[in-house]
Amino acid sequence: MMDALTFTLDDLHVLKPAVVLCLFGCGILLTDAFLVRRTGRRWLNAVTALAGEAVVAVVVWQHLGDVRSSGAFAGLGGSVVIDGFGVFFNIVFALSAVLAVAMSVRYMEAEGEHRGEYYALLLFAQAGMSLMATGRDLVVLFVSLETMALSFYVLVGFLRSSKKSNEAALKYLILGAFSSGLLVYGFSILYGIAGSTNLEAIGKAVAARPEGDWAAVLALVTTSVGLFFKISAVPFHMWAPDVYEGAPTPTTAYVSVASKAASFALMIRLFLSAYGSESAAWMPLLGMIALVTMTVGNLAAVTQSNLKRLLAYSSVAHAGYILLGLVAANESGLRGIAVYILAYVFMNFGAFALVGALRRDGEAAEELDDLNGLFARAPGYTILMAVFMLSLAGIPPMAGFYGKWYIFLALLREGYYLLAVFAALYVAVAAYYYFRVIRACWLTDGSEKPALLDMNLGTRAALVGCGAFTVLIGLMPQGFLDLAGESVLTALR
Amino acid sequence: MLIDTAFFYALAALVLGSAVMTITRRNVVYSAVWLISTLLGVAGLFLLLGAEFLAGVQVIVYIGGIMVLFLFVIMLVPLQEESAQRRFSNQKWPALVCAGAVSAMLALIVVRGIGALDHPGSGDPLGPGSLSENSEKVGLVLFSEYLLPFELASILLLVAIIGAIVMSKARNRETES
Amino acid sequence: MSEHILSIIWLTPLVGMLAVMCLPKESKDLIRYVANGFAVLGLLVTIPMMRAFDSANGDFQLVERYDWIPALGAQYYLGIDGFGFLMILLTVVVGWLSILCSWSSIQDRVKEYYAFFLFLQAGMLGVFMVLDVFLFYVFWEIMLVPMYFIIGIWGGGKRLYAAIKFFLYTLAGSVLMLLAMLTVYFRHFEQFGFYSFALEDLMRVAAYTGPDMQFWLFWGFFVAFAVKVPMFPFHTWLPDAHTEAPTAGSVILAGILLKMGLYGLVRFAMPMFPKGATDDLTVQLVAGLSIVGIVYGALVSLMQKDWKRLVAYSSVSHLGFCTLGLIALNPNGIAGGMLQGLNHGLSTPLLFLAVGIVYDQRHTREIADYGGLANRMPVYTVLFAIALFASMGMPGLNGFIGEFTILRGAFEASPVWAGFGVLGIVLGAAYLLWLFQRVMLGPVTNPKNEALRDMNLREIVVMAPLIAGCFWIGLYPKPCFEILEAPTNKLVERLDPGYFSRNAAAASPGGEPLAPLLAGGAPAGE
Amino acid sequence: MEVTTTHYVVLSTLLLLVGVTGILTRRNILVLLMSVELILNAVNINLAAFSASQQQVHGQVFSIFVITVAAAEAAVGLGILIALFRNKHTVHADEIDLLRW
Amino acid sequence: MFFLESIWLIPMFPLLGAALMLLLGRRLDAQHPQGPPGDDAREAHCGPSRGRSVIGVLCPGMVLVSFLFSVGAIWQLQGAPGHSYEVVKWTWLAGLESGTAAGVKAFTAEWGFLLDSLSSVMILVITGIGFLIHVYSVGYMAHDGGYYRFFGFLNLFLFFMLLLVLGNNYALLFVGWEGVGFCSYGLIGFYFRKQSASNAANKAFIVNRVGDAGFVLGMLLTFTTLGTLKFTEIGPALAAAGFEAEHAWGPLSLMGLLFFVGAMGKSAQLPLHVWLPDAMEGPTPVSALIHAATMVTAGVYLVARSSAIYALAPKAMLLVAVVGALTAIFAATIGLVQYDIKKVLAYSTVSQLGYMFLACGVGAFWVGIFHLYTHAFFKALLFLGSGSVIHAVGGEQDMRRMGALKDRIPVTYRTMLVGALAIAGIPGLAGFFSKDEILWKAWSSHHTALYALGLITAMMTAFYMFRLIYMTFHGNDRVASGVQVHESPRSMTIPLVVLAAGSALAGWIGTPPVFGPLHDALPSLEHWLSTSVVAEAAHGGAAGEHPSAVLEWGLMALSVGLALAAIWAAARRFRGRKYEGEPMAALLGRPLHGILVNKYFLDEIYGALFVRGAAKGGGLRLALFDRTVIDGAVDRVGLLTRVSSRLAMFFDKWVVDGLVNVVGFGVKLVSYPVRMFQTGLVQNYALLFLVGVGIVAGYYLFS
Repeated sequence: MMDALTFTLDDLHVLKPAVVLCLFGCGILLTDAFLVRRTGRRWLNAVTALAGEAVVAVVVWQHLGDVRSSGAFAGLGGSVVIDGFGVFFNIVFALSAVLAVAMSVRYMEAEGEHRGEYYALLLFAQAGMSLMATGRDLVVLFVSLETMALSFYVLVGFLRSSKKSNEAALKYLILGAFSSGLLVYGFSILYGIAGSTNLEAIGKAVAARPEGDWAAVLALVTTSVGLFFKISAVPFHMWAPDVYEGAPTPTTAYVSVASKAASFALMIRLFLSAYGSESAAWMPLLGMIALVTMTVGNLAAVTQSNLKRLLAYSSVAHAGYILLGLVAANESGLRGIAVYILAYVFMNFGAFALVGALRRDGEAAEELDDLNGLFARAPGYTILMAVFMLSLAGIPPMAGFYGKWYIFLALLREGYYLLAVFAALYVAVAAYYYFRVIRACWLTDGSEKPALLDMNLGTRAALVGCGAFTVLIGLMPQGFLDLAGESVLTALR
Repeated sequence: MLIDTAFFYALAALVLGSAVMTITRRNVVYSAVWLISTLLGVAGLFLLLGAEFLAGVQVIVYIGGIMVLFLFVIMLVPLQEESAQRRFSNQKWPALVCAGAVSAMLALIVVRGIGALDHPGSGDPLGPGSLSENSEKVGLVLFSEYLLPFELASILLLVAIIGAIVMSKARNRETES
Repeated sequence: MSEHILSIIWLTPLVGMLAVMCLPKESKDLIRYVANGFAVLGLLVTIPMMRAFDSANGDFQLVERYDWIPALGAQYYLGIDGFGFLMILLTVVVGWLSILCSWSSIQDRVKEYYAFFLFLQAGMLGVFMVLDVFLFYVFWEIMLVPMYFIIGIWGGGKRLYAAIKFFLYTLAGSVLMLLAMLTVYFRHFEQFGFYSFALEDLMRVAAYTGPDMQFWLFWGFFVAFAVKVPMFPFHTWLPDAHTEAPTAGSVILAGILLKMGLYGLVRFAMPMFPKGATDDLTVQLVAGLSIVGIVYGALVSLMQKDWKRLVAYSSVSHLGFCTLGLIALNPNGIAGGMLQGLNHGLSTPLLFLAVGIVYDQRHTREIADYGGLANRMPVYTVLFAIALFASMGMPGLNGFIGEFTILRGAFEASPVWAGFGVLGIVLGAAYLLWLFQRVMLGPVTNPKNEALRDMNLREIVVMAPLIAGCFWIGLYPKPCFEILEAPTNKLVERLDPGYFSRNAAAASPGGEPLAPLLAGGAPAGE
Repeated sequence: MEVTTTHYVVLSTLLLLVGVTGILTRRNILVLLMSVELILNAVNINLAAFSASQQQVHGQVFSIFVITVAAAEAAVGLGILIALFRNKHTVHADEIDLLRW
Repeated sequence: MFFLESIWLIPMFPLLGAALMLLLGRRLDAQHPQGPPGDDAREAHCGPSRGRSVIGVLCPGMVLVSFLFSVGAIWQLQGAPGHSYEVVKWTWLAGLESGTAAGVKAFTAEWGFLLDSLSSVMILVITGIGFLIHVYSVGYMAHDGGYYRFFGFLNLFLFFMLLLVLGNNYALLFVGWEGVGFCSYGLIGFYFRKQSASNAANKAFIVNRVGDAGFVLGMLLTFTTLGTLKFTEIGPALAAAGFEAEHAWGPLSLMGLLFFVGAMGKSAQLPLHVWLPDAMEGPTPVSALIHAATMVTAGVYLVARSSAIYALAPKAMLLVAVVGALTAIFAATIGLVQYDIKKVLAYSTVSQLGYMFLACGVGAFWVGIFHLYTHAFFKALLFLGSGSVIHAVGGEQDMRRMGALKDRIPVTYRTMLVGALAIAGIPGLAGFFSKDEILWKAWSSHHTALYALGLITAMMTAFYMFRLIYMTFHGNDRVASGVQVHESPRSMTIPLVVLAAGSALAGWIGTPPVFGPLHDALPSLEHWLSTSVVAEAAHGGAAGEHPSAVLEWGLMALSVGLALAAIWAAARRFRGRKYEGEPMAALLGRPLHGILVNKYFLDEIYGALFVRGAAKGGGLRLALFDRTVIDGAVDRVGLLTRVSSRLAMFFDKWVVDGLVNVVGFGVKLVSYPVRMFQTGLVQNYALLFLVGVGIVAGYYLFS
């Protein structure tokens, strides 16, 4: 146990991403309060946030270099460890944050809720997530998780005057609190088992326990339901559609991608390190949950008419696919998770960005029919939409294909043929509702009062960027696969 | 020892009893009051477990902070028609059944796990009168091992503050600009 | 140049697509000219391929091989043998004609139309030349997308339904193929310690895979291809797609897309899992389904009141012949199957083009709305009759060559199959002649038909190459067989090692000694 | 007649369930939030008990953080509640169902 | 050897003619004032235009050229070794190696032309008679639309027919085989605006397809057993494989059977004869050329071609003989009661074809060919004659509306009389020799029953032919008023005369041995054909020993006597006295007559079962058939086909597709309840959450 109040530069180096984010977050609060609010140029906050992300990018780049050169390195007595896994997820978070910020400016303006706190919260949430991915200590994990969660509660409810937004926030908060209560209850049991809050120690302790020890089971049950909630696995998914619909669209995208990614990071970490020895106990369960999740997500999406809800259900289904990677829990499975999440960032943000930009005289237009005849008004973006949908459906050579590809491979490797067949056939089901979107914007003619795309530079950049990456990853996936690969190798330990 | 046992059961009864009262009172104010008593009971348990500092925090933060917050909000909510309203939601019976079932399961797990969590020397808490030590130990651990969470907690609270402000502040023309 | 010829071939239409996309969408004629130009160009760039191709060589030629995704072991790996060669030729020709034939029939969203069409063209060409299974899957899937749009945007009344049905059917089939693919891929990794999708690498896996596993893997692939072919129980997407698609779409569907199923079988499914393909259950099942398809398709077309639907079902019947040939697993069966695929790719597009010509004027596909067209459109009648008899299997036209060779192969495998197969010939005559009678013969009953004009030059130009092809293959198919011979024999040798030497050994003393048949085949006689 | 850690665990589990029941059955969102507090207190009991049985204070520190989180959640929760109340004039959980299906 | 080397040209001339017609025909014919083709009304009474006369010279010219080439080739053939000469152009069907009983053989067929004694006879008949009929048509079709179409098809037909007989392998033979089928389809449906015509055309083609199926299978079996499709290699292959005569059903018998199925279709044998009578919908020259002289005899040619195989397959031969004999008498009986002059001839053709198969069946292949050859003359003559009659009485075909024409169209009368005598088997005329030879062979090969059938048929033939003659040319004038009967133009009568001469003399090349010196003096077709056709089948026929000449003379006398008797009978009933009522019915008795008039209801049965019969002969119909037929007439598909394809469609719509749609529908259906969970009430969510906890906990507890 190290001496009190010693905090070295190494520790700082490890913490850099979180620190930078917090600093910029506070910076935004201050500048917003004292400078920006006077000028009324709220987009400056966005610029500041992006600057913060730039710095983070540099830091993460450093980390990547260090990890590549000299492997993982820990700080703060091993309560935070930077390894390929953490770096990868930091990248994911940074990407999603950038996209979210870029999308937000116009959207929040249009909604009349364009305030500095919004961006600050985005950054704080990211800080929490980055620590979720890198932390190795129950307390760190718990507090960072809550930081993320709380920020999201607020972000979801940020449209204060919108009933839907309030409602979504409240539901999210109540259920979130409920779930994190269970989660932390499990944490407490874990602490009771190990007498330490450090994951590795816990892992050892659990492993030392007899097979299927009930204390461990209790911890496993409570923590896993907590996490299932976060990744919106069935039957803990109920919040997702409502929150996704009610929240401001950029936030929806952010929640659906980043928080899910973070929760998966935590989950993988927990299941592989803490419960690694119990894998026989949880794999079948995860398998069932994944199957049910895919089923419910896909089926519910089929008849959905609200775009955001449709995407919400689809994201539930995607969670199921990603979970399958953890079920297989072999190299290709985890690789699949990483690739899947990376691709998911771009395709999902892209889709949401387009949905978010869709407005009919100022009102957000979020129904499927609002897309009708989009091809006539914005052919370019219609093509992008098609790209995103194809990618979500997992049609090669789009980015989304590779994740599924790895997942299937992982399942077949472990001999889960039935699961694989189901997962594969659900691709066809999913294709059906993704093509409903394509059909709406390509094949059906618009109404006399069509919804228009209301975007600014940021939104456009985000859209084009997402499209470009979705296709690029599809055609030239090598680099991305390597990146994902690195994360896996460390996680597998 | 016997004293402790007696105290434990007494406090346990208090905690559970007032917890039940908390969730059954029609009037929110009563609920709040009962909650306070629950929290006090828990604080007592902390003392019993030799966590004086924690007990202090419990009393100050919770009863001093959170409950006040609650009471503030309760003031905002018109109580008169509130008290006229139904107390429980339509799903109370299925909910109770499920809760019962789940509790049975959890209880089963816990019972099967009896002893699993008992460590040698468990039950004999750090002796009384060691308050200063306790807070010192807590302080040391808090500022060494848990430095990061501690810092992070500040961010957490900052988020909470922002959230509370953003949410509870009425929209005024100023925000539109 | 010459070592990149295959890339050039499939990239040409892609470039064309980009070019079209750059044009302003108002200037329709410009778009049409550009698109047709690239289509013709696509035709021309195959000339070097034809000159470079050596039909005697059974191995893959004009190979291009570069790493694409080392992490997966996926490569940009192109190459053709006889099968691919013929299919590519068919594709460029039919593709060009279908682009040409939509000149006047497509009036709205012209730009998108041609862009999609060229994209589709590129995708199809890719399918026929890739030797990397992963890349194959990519082409296989991506090519569905433009077809979906072509049916969905420019199709007939039930186009939305037809389009999505087409897409989902094929997708559902191909995801199973993906699973099978991955299994082989992984087994290869286990066996040889490195990841690869190259066809020949994966083919080596068969040696280490048990019959049962091969059986399932084969069916994993087979379902995907059977849907595309389409084989009997998987065929119902076809009538809808054919009927609703615009003329050019139907032409492409009938002419090329259906052939992908056959091609996939001979290129991937059968060589990769010989035990699966030769498994008794597989053979019986596939042959049974093919025969059912032949008879069934014919019977159903007998009942159709919709012209295009009738032709669509006739495709089911014809393709049944092809699969029957393939599953006969002997040289004539396989070569005949592929050749018949080619023939069907020449004659059925003719029928669809014919429908299109009158459809553009009358906007109805109901057979009952026509009748006595021979009085008004003699040229049209003659050409239609040629197409009709070609697909009916009239000797001297291409259909007969294919069917006869297939029947030969089938008969060799089991006379009973051939016995059922000839039923198709009889019924084929029945429904086609009846169609001809109802549409062309008799007096002009419907006054609307009085106004019909005979074919104009462009339409004749569109049909001429196909008709020429029909006659050419009908009268002098030798070149085709020469092209098909090497790969076919190679395939047979793989499926049924010692096929040639064994039969030669079984020869009665009367049978004169045979020259060595192919590199793989042992010199026969002893 | 020794009070073991298990006693505390059982107690906390019961408290947890009371909290859960509260969340499930009460209509008033304020009470729901209180129930959340109950759950977190259950956790705290656990942590304190374990830290006692482990002869170390980490558990207590942990529970300090839990309390912090509890405070934060309460604050945000109440804030959101106020915003909602401002728009909908209700604090009843079963009267907010704009988002459904 | 010029002609021999250029035998491949023989078919090409007609092909050239056809091609010219296809390309220029319309333009040439266009000069002829006309509306849409086939519109007779506008055609009437306008002399042939220049364009038409060009066509009228061109097309027969082509045939004439190839006739000359044939003569030349045959002349040179006598010098050729084994009276056989082969010209191979290029490999056509280049199939791959495939395992056969004779080892791995490439499944190939060439564009190769084989002229041997057998095909020589055929091409003479085809080109010779073909030419005459072309000439005849020039006059006959003068007033019809689609002149060029007619001649184009006619030339094309000759091309395919020549290809059929000159092809050096079965596959190429099959090309011609199908080709002639196609042309007959086109020519039967020449008046395509008439429903009945196009129906008949379809019927002809489809019924033939049934036979073709057999043919194809036969070819496949042949290749499998012998490893070749080339005629010249069949014999050696048989020898090499060392086949013995099969007395059970073996591969050879099966081959024979399958080929015969093909022959049944083409040569209208039972039960596939139904299309031929309907085929009379075509213009009369077509009936004469295709449906009497040449195409329909292709079946006989095929059997003769395969004589080597049949010789080793007695079972198959017996079948051929029996079917032949039955067809002969069956058709003859129907012919007894027909009133349509062409129908009578059609049935007589079917019956005569039966004769030919009878001959082949009893092992006398050359006799079959011989009869084919003589029959070509007199049947063509009779058809053309009937055409001339019809032409004369203004398109009337019903003999009940003719009569007493013999003085008004004398040439036609006399020539037709010759033909009738010939077919009736009056000694000295062509028919006599061939028919008697057949009967004799049947007898001498101990098929007494078949002989009896043949004899009766011969008698009936004589009867209905003279019934035709008498009803048409004698008796009272029943021609519809207003029609001025006129003799046909030269272009039509000259061919009649030539053919009459042929029918009178053609027989003398096949005189029976009992004619002694005369036989030796005259050229012998038997001897000529012996190089290409098995002389006598191995099976229990009169191979070696020759029964007594007395017996042969006796049988000859018997058949002649019976023929004369039949003619006398016909004369008694139909000559001179006014024609009224139903003499045949009186003769045969109502029920039998009814059956015959309805052709044993075969058309109706087929119609009911498979395809709605094309032309319905008048007379009584049974209600049952009416229903099925009328019912069938709705979509014109017969019961069996209709039901099965309805079933198929139903299956398609509701089972296959239904399944898919059900899946799709099911997905949607499930989708709603799944969404129903999303009540929007947060506590429901929490409850479900708790249930989830319960499930997870339960999983660990109870597993």
